Amino acid sequence: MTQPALQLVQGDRMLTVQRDWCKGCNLCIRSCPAGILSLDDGERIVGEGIARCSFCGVCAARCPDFVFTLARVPEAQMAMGGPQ
Amino acid sequence: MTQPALQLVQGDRMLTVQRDWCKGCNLCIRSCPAGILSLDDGERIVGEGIARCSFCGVCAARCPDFVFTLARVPEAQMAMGGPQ
Amino acid sequence: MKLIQGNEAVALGAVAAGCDFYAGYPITPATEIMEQMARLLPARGGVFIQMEDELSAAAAVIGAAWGGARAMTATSGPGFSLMQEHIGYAAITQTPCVFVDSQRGGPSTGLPTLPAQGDVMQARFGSHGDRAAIALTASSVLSAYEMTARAFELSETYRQPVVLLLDAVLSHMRENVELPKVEPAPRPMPAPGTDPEPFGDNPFVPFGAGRRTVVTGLAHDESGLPKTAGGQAQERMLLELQDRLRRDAAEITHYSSHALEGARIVVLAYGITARAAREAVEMLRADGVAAGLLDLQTLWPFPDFLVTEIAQGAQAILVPELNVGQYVIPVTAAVQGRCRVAPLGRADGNLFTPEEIAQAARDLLLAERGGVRRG
Amino acid sequence: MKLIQGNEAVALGAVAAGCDFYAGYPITPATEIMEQMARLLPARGGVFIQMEDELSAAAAVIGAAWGGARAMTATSGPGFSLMQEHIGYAAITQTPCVFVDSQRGGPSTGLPTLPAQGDVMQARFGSHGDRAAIALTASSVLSAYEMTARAFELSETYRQPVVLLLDAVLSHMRENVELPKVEPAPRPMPAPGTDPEPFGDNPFVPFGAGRRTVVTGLAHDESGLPKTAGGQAQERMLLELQDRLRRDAAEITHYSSHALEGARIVVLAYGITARAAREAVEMLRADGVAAGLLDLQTLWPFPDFLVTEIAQGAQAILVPELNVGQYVIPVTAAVQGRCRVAPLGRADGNLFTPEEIAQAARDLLLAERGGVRRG
Amino acid sequence: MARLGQDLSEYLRAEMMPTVWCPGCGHGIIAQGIATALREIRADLDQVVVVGGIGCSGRTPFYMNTGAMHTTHGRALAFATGLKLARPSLTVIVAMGDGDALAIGGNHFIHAARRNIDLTVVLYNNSIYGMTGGQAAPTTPQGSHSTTTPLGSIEPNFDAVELARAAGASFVARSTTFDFQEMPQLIARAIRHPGFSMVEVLSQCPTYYGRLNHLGEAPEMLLYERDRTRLLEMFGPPPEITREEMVGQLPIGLFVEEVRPEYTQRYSELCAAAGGSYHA
Amino acid sequence: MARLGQDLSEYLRAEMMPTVWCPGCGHGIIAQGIATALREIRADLDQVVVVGGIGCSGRTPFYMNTGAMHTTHGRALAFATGLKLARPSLTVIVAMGDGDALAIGGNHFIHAARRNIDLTVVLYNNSIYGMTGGQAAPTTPQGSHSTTTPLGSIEPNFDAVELARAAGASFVARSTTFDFQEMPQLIARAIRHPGFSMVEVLSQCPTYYGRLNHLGEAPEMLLYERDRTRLLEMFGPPPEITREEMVGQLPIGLFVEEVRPEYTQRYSELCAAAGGSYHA
Amino acid sequence: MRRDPLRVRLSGRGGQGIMLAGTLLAEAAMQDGLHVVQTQSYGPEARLGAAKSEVVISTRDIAFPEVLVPDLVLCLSRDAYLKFGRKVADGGVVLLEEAILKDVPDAKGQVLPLRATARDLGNELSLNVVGLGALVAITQAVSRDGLRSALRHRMKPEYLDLNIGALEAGFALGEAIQARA
Amino acid sequence: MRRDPLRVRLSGRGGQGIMLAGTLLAEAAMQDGLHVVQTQSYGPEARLGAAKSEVVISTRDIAFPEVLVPDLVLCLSRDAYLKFGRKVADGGVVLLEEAILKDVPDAKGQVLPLRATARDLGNELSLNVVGLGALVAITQAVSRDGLRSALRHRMKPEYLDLNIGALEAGFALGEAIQARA
Ligand SMILES: Cc1ncc(C[n+]2csc(CCOP(=O)(O)OP(=O)(O)O)c2C)c(N)n1
Ligand SMILES: Cc1ncc(C[n+]2csc(CCOP(=O)(O)OP(=O)(O)O)c2C)c(N)n1
Ligand code: SF4
Ligand code: SF4
Ligand code: SF4
Ligand code: SF4
Ligand code: SF4
Ligand code: SF4
Ligand SMILES: [Mg+2]
Ligand SMILES: [Mg+2]
Repeated sequence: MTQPALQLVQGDRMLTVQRDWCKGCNLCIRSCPAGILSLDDGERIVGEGIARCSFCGVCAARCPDFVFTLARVPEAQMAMGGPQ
Repeated sequence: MTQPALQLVQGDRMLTVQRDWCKGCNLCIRSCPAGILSLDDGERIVGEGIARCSFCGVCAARCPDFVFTLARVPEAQMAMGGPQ
Repeated sequence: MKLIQGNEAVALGAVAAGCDFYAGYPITPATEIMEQMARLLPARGGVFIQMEDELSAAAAVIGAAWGGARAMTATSGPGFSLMQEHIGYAAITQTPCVFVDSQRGGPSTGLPTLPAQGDVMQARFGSHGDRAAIALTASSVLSAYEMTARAFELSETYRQPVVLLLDAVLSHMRENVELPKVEPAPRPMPAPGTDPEPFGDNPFVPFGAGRRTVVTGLAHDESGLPKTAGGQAQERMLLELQDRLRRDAAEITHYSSHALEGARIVVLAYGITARAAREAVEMLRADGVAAGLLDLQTLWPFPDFLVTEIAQGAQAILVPELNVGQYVIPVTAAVQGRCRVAPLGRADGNLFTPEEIAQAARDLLLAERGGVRRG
Repeated sequence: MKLIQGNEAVALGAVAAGCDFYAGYPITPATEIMEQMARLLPARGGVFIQMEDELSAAAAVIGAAWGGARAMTATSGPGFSLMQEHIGYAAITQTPCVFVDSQRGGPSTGLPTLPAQGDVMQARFGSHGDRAAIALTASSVLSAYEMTARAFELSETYRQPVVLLLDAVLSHMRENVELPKVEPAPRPMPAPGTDPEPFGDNPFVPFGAGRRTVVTGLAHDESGLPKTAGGQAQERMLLELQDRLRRDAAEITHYSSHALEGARIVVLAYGITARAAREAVEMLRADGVAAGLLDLQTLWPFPDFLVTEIAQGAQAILVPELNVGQYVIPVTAAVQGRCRVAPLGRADGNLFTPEEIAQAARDLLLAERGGVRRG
Repeated sequence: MARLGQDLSEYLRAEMMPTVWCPGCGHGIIAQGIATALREIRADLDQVVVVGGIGCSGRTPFYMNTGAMHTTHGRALAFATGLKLARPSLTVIVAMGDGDALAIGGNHFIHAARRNIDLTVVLYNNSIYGMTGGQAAPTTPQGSHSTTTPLGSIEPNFDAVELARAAGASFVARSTTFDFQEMPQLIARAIRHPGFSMVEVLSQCPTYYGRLNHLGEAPEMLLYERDRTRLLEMFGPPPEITREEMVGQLPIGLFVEEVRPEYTQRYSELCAAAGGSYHA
Repeated sequence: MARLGQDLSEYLRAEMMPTVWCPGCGHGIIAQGIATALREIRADLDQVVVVGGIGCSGRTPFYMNTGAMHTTHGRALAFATGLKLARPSLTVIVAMGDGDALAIGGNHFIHAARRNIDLTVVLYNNSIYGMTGGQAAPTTPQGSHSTTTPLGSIEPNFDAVELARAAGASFVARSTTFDFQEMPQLIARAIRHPGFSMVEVLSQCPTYYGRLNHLGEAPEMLLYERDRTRLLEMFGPPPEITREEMVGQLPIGLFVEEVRPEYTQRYSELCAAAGGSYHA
Repeated sequence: MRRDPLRVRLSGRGGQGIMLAGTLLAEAAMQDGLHVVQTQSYGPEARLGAAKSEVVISTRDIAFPEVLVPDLVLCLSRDAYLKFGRKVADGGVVLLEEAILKDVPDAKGQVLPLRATARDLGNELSLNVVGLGALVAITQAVSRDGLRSALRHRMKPEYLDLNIGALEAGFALGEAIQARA
Repeated sequence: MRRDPLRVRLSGRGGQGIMLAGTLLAEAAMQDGLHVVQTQSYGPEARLGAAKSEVVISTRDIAFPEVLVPDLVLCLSRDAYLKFGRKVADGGVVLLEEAILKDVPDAKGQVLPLRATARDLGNELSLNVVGLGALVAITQAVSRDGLRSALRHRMKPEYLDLNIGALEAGFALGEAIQARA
C-alpha cells in the first residue's frame, strides 16, 4: 500500500517527497514561495508543478511530518547516473 | 510526675514558668538580660533570682518550648487576691 | 431515557449523590468524568479543580472532605498507582471520599485505550500497611451510575475511601438508560448535646464546625492524638471496622446472579466481563449445561459468605478476568477446596467473547469429570 | 566477624554484588542504607544521588540501569507506595534493578519506627496491571546481606525489578556476622556476532553500547516498538516470563525448614517473624508437639510447589505475620483445602513473641482435632 | 504589633506538651511565631486549621489549639488546597519543612503559588532533614555536611524566595528564628494577605545541621542565623537582589506583596457566571 | 548554522513513520528541530538518547534514530538524570510536553535545573494537554478554553523561562515552531551547553487548543505564534522582562547562558576526593 | 435488515466524524424504543489511520457490547476498509465510499458516491451524515424519523440545517441504490 | 551473671549515648566470641524521653532478637527507669544512676554515682561509658578486654583516651559496689 516517494533532481540537488507520510495539513502549501504544492483527493501532498521548484527548502522546514528531503547528491552517485 | 509551674507576680504582671516543658537548651539563659536563669541538675530551668525579673519577655520569645508566659493579670482576678 | 456514556453516568451519579467537590488529573480512559464535572459543578456551586498531578488530586479530595465536601476523583492505572499513599491516608484518617479507577491495560503506560481488570488486587492491597478496603465495580452504564452513588453512600457509612473500578470499554460505551432518582446519603451527625470522640465508630465532623479536631496519618486512637509508641489502638480500630464490614456483608455485597440454582458450573465474573459471561451462561444453558452466573459488583470486602455458599453446590467455579489471574486468588482461598476453581485470564486489551467463556466452562467441566478431585 | 546493622548489611551486600548506582530519598527505617551508600559509592567511583522524592529515585534507578549501572534504591512503606508506578515501568521494560522496602507500621505514616510486614501483598500487586513479581525477604543481618546480593543476581537473570522486604527491627538490629564473599552476577551478553532483539528472552544491552534501542512503557513486542492496537505480544512475553519463573522455582525459592518431616503443624513464617517462629517450634517440640517451620525467603513468585507439598503432610499450617492477614491468602489458595490454614496477625508495631506463636499453634491443633474438617 | 512574651496559652494545645522537638530546636520558636500571629490577628481558632507535612516541622499542628491536620510528606499544600476550596471561610496555615516543601513537595509549592490561593505557608528552613536524622535538603548550602553528603554537598541549593516569586506567589517573605519581633509580624501579615503567602523562616537544627557542621548548640546557632542574614527594607518595595550579593549573606524581609485576584474569589466568580453560587 | 531542508533521514527512524501526530501538529516541527540540531553538532547517534515523557510530545523518541526512552508521565527528567549519571558520556535530550514538564513533572524540572546536570530539555509547549484530548495545562493562558475549563481558565499560567531561571538552570531559551531557523540553533546550542539547558518551544495543537480557542488550522496557528511573541536579542545579555510587558507578547530568544560547575563534573571531583574514579 | 440484535460497524479516517455517526445511530435506535450499546475505538492511533464506532441494536437487553462480526458495515476511507471492512456476517451489507475503489479496486461491497454527494451539498465534512442516511435507507437499521430527531438532539443549532440536508441526501442516495439493485 | 542467653537492657534519656553503649556492649560480646543481637528504640520519641538499647548475648544462635524480660538493666535517667527499669527477670540486676532517686525515692536497684563519676573525669558525656564499665564489673556480662577493644574499634581517636578513662572508672566503681555488697 506504500506510495512511492516522488523525486525531483536538478543538477546535484534532489528533492524527495515521501508522500506516504503526508497528513494534508497545508503547512507546506501555504508556505511554498513557488506555490507549486497542493493536496490530492486523498488529502496527500502532490507537487504538480514541481519542476518549478527553487529548492528553497521552506516546505521541508515547515512540514511536521518529514515529507520533504532536500539533499545534494554525492558526486560519486552522480557519476553513476544520479540517484535511483 | 508533672512538676508544678513556677509563678512570679509583681503588680498586675505575672510570669509563669512551665518547668515541665523545659528541655534545658540554654536559649533563655543566654538571653535573659537580668542573668537570673539557670538549669538544675535534671537540666530543667530554674529561676533562682527570679525576683529580679524585669518582665522584659525575652526568655519567652526565645524559648522554643513555651515554658514562659508573661501575662497581665485581669483586674477582676487581682481584686480577688491575684492569680492562684 | 437517555443515551449516556459510562463516564458521564459516573459524573451524573456522583452529583446525584451529593458530590460537590472534584479534584483530578486527566487520564485516558477516565478523562470524561473530569470533563463532565468541570461542566456540572460550577453551575451547582460545587468545586472543580484540576490539580498538578494525581498525588495532589487525591490529597485535595481528602482535604476537601475535611472541609465538609463530598469529594471524589477519577483516574486510571498509572494515576491510581500514584494515589495509593493517599488512599492509605484517607483510610487511617477515616475520611469519606470516592476514588474511581477506570482500568486500562497495564503495567505502566501499557495499552492506554484498551480495557483491563488488572487493578483489582491493587484496589485492595495497593497502599502499604493494612486497611479495610471497599471496592465496587460496574458492568453497565446504569450500574456505573448506581454504583457511583452507592460508593458515596458507603464512604459516609464507614468513613472510608471507596474505590469504584471501571474499565476502558465501560467508560466510553454509550447505552440508553433511565437514570433513577438518587438521594444524597445522610451524613451521620453527633447526637445533639453530645461531643463524641472524632474517630473510631463516631460520626465524621469536618473542620469549621466548631471542633478543633486533630487529624493525622500517624497511628492514633479515637481522640485523634498520635499514639506512636505502639499501635494497639490503631489495630483495634481497624479490626472493629473489619468486624462492622463483616456484619454488614449482606448489605455491602452487591451482586446479581443468573441460574445459580442447581448450577454445576458457576461463572464468577465482575465488571465488563460479566456481560460476556451472562451471554456465555445463556449459551451453555441452551446447550443443556447447568451453568450459572455470579456477577459481583462488590469486590472488596471479599464476599466470603457468598462464595462459600456457591462453592457448596457447584462442581467448579470459573473466574474469567481481564488480567492473568488476580481475583481468582481470594476466590480459591475462600473455596478451600470445596470445589474446583479455575482462572481464565487475558491481558491483551481485548474483551472475552461469550464463546470463549462458554468454551472454557465446557473444558473445565470435562476436566473436572475426567480429572481426580483434588483436596 | 563483624558487628553489623541490618541496613549496613544491605549496603555491603549490594556493593559486593556489583551495585554501582544508588538513588534514593531518606525514610525511616531504611535511611541508613542510603547513608552507607553515600559513603561507600564515591570511593568506588559508583554513583550516589539523593533525589527529590521516591518517584524520581525509582526513575533514576531505572534510567541508570539503562545506562549500564547495577542500580538500586531503598525505602519504606510511604515511599514504596510512591514507587509503584515505576516498578511497573521497570517490569514492562525488563529493567534489572533492585528495590528494598524496610517495612514499618502502616497505612500512611502509621508507626514510622516500628516493624511490620504490611507491604507483602503490595510487593506483588501494588502496581497497576499485571506483572510477574519477584520479592525476597530476610530475617537476619547475614541473610539481609545475602538476599540483597541474590536480588541483584535475580534481577540480572530475569531482567526484572526485584524487591527485598525488610522491617524496622531487622534494619536497625546489629548482629555479629562473617560476611561471605559474593561475586557480581555475570550480565548475560548477546553472543558475539549476533544481534538479538532487545526484549523478551534476550540479553539486556544498555544504551551507549552501540545499539539504538527503543524502550517504552507502552505494550510492545521483542523489538521494543510499541504495539498498542493490541497487547498480544506483551501478554505473551509476560506469560513466557511466568513460565520461566515456574520452571526455575526450585532455584528461585529460598527457604529454610526446621523439623518439617512428620510435622503435624507447620508454622509458615517469613522475615523477622520467622525468628520467633523458630523459637516457637523449638518450644513446641520440647513440649512433644510435632511442629515444623517453613521459613520463606522468597515470597514471590509464590512457592506453590513447596506449600502444596507441605499441605500434603500436615494437619494445619499457621501463618503468623505482622499484618492482619496477607500472605495467608495465597497460602490458603495454594493449599486448596488439603489441610487447615490459619492466620495469626498483629499490626500494632510489636513483634510476635515465641510464646504467642506457640500458643496459637497449640490452639489451632486443638481446634483442628475438635473441629469438623472443612472441604 | 506583636508584644514580647504575651500569654499564648489559649493558642497552644497544652496536652501535647512537651513537644517532640529536640532541646533548642528552632521549630518551637516558629510555632510560637504562628501562635503569636494568630493572636495578633485575633483569629477565631475554631475557623483556623494548621496543616502540616511530615518532618519535625510537620508536627506543628499538634501544638496549635486550632484544627490540626498532619498530612503526608510533601503534600500538605495539596491537602490545604482542597480544604480551603471546600470551606473558603477557614484560615489555613501550612507548616512545612524545607525538605517537605522544596524536595518532595516542590511541585505543590510552585502550583499553589501559581494559583494564588489564599493559604499561608510557613516554611521551616533548617537546611536539613531533621526528622529522618540529618540528610541533605535542597536547601543545604553547597559544601556543607549532612549524613548523605559526608564529604560536603555538591549540589547548589534552592532559594525559596526566588522560586516562590517565579512561580507567582503574591506574598513572599523571609525571616529567622533570631528575629523574634519581625518573624511573627511577617506571619501575621502573610495570613492577612488575600492570596498565596509564604514566609520562609531560617531555623536551627542543633541536633543535626549544627552538629554535623560544627555550628555549636542552639544559642550559637541563633547568632549564626543573625550573622548570615541581612534585613532588607521591610514592607518596602521588593529589592533587587542578585545571586552574587547573596553568596555571603541572605536577605531577609518582605520581598513580594501584591494584591492579585485570589483563587477562591475567582472560582466564586466562575460559579456565578455558570449560574451557581459558591458558598453563598 | 542550520541549513534549510537538509537531509535528515539518518536522524529519523523511518519505520515508525508516519508519526502519531495530528495533521499540522507543531510537535513534528520541533522533532525536526532536534534532528537538525543533532546533525548540526554532528552527534554520534549511538551515544545519544532521546528521553520522552508521556504526551503527544513524549512520542518524540520513537521518531529519532538514536537511543530512545519513552518513560512515564512527568518523570522523564528523573529517568534522564539516572541515565546521564550512570553514563556521562551520553548526550541526553529530554522531550517533554508542557503538562508533562510543568504539571505532574514540575518538581523534577526544578530539581534538574537546580543540580545543573548536563541534560537538554526541549519543552513542547502547546498550551494544552494534547494526548488526553485538550485539558488545561499550567501553561494554558488565563481565560482560554480547554475541555476542563469550558468557561475559560481562571488560573494564572506558569512562565517556564522564569521558573527554570529561578530554579537555577544555566541555559534557558524560548522559541516557537514558526521560527524554524532559530529554534534548531537554540537546541543545538543547548545541547552543546555543559549544564542543564532548557529550550521551550511554543507549538501549535490545532486539534485541541486551536479548535477550542478558534485559532484556525495549523497555518493560522503558526501566524498566531509569530504574532504573540517578540524576539529579544539572541545570544545577548539576559534582557530585563517585567510581568507587565509580557501580557501582550511573550519574549523569545536566549535568556540565560552561564557556565557553572556541571553536576557529573562535580560528582567526578567528589569521587576523586573520596579516592574513587568515576568513569575513568 | 431487521436482525435482532443488529450489529453495525461504522469506520473511516480520524476526523471523518465516525464517532458522531455512531452516536447518532445509537440515539436514533433509542428514539425507536430499542436497546442500544455504542462503543468506539479511541486514542491517538484512532486520530489518524482507521477509526471505528460500533452500535448494537436489539429489542432485548444487550449483554456483549462489542461487535465481533458486523451485520452492517460502512467504510468511508481506504484504511478503514482494509482494517474493518472485510469481515461481515453472512448476508450482511457493506457500504463503501467510492474513493476507496481507486486504491483497492477489488473492494467488496456496495459502492456509493458519498463524498461527491457531500461536496455537492457544499460541505465535505457532512460525509458521515450522508453515509448514515444512505445506510439507513438501504438497511432500515433504524427509522428515518429517529435519525432526524437524533440529529436535532446532538447538533449545535448552527449546523443543524446543513446536516438535515446531508441526511436527506443520504436517504435519497440510498434509495437510488436500492432501486438500482 | 552468666545466663545463656543473657538479656541486657540499657536505658536513658535521648542524648545520653544509650545507642552507643548498646553497640559497645554488643561489640565486646562479639570480641568474646559469643553470638550477639543488639536492637534499640528509634525515632523522634526516642530523642527526648526515654531511649533504650537491648543486647542479647548467647553461646548459641539467637532466634528472638528483642528483650522481653531483661536479666540486666541499666537506667541513666528518671524517665528511663519509669519506662524500662521496673521489669527484670528473677534474680536479675538493675543498676540506677543515683540522680533517679531524687525523683523516685523508692526506685528499686543498685544505686551508683555514675554522673558524679563522669563529672569528676571532666566530661559528663561519658556517663554512658562509666555506666557500661560498672555494669560489666558487677555482672561480668562480657570481658573487660572485650569492652576495651570495642571502645578502640568504635571511638574516634580523639575521644578514645577520655573514654578509656571513663571505662576504667566505671570498672572501679562497679568493683567498689561489689566489694560493699
Ligand atoms: C513519602 C515519604 N518519604 C519520606 C519520608 C521520610 N521523611 C519524613 S520527614 C522527612 C524530611 C524531613 O525534613 P524537612 O521536611 O526538612 O523537615 P524537618 O524535619 O527538617 O523539620 C523525610 C524524608 C516520609 N515520611 N514519607
Ligand atoms: C500518571 C499519569 N497521569 C496521567 C496520564 C495521562 N496523560 C497522558 S499525556 C498527558 C498530558 C499531555 O499533555 P502534555 O504533557 O502537555 O503533552 P502534549 O500531549 O500536549 O504534547 C496526560 C495527562 C498518564 N499517562 N500518566
Ligand atoms: S523547496 Fe521551496 S519551492 Fe520547492 S516545493 Fe519546497 S517550498 Fe516550494
Ligand atoms: S506540510 Fe507535510 S504533512 Fe502538511 S500537507 Fe505538506 S507535506 Fe503534507
Ligand atoms: S522576663 Fe526578662 S528578665 Fe525576666 S526571666 Fe525572662 S528574660 Fe529574664
Ligand atoms: S529556653 Fe526554654 S527549653 Fe530552653 S532552657 Fe530555657 S526554659 Fe528550658
Ligand atoms: S532533629 Fe533538628 S529539626 Fe528535628 S527536632 Fe531535633 S533539632 Fe529540631
Ligand atoms: S492532539 Fe494536539 S498536540 Fe497532540 S498530536 Fe494532535 S495536534 Fe499535536
Ligand atoms: Mg528541614
Ligand atoms: Mg501540551
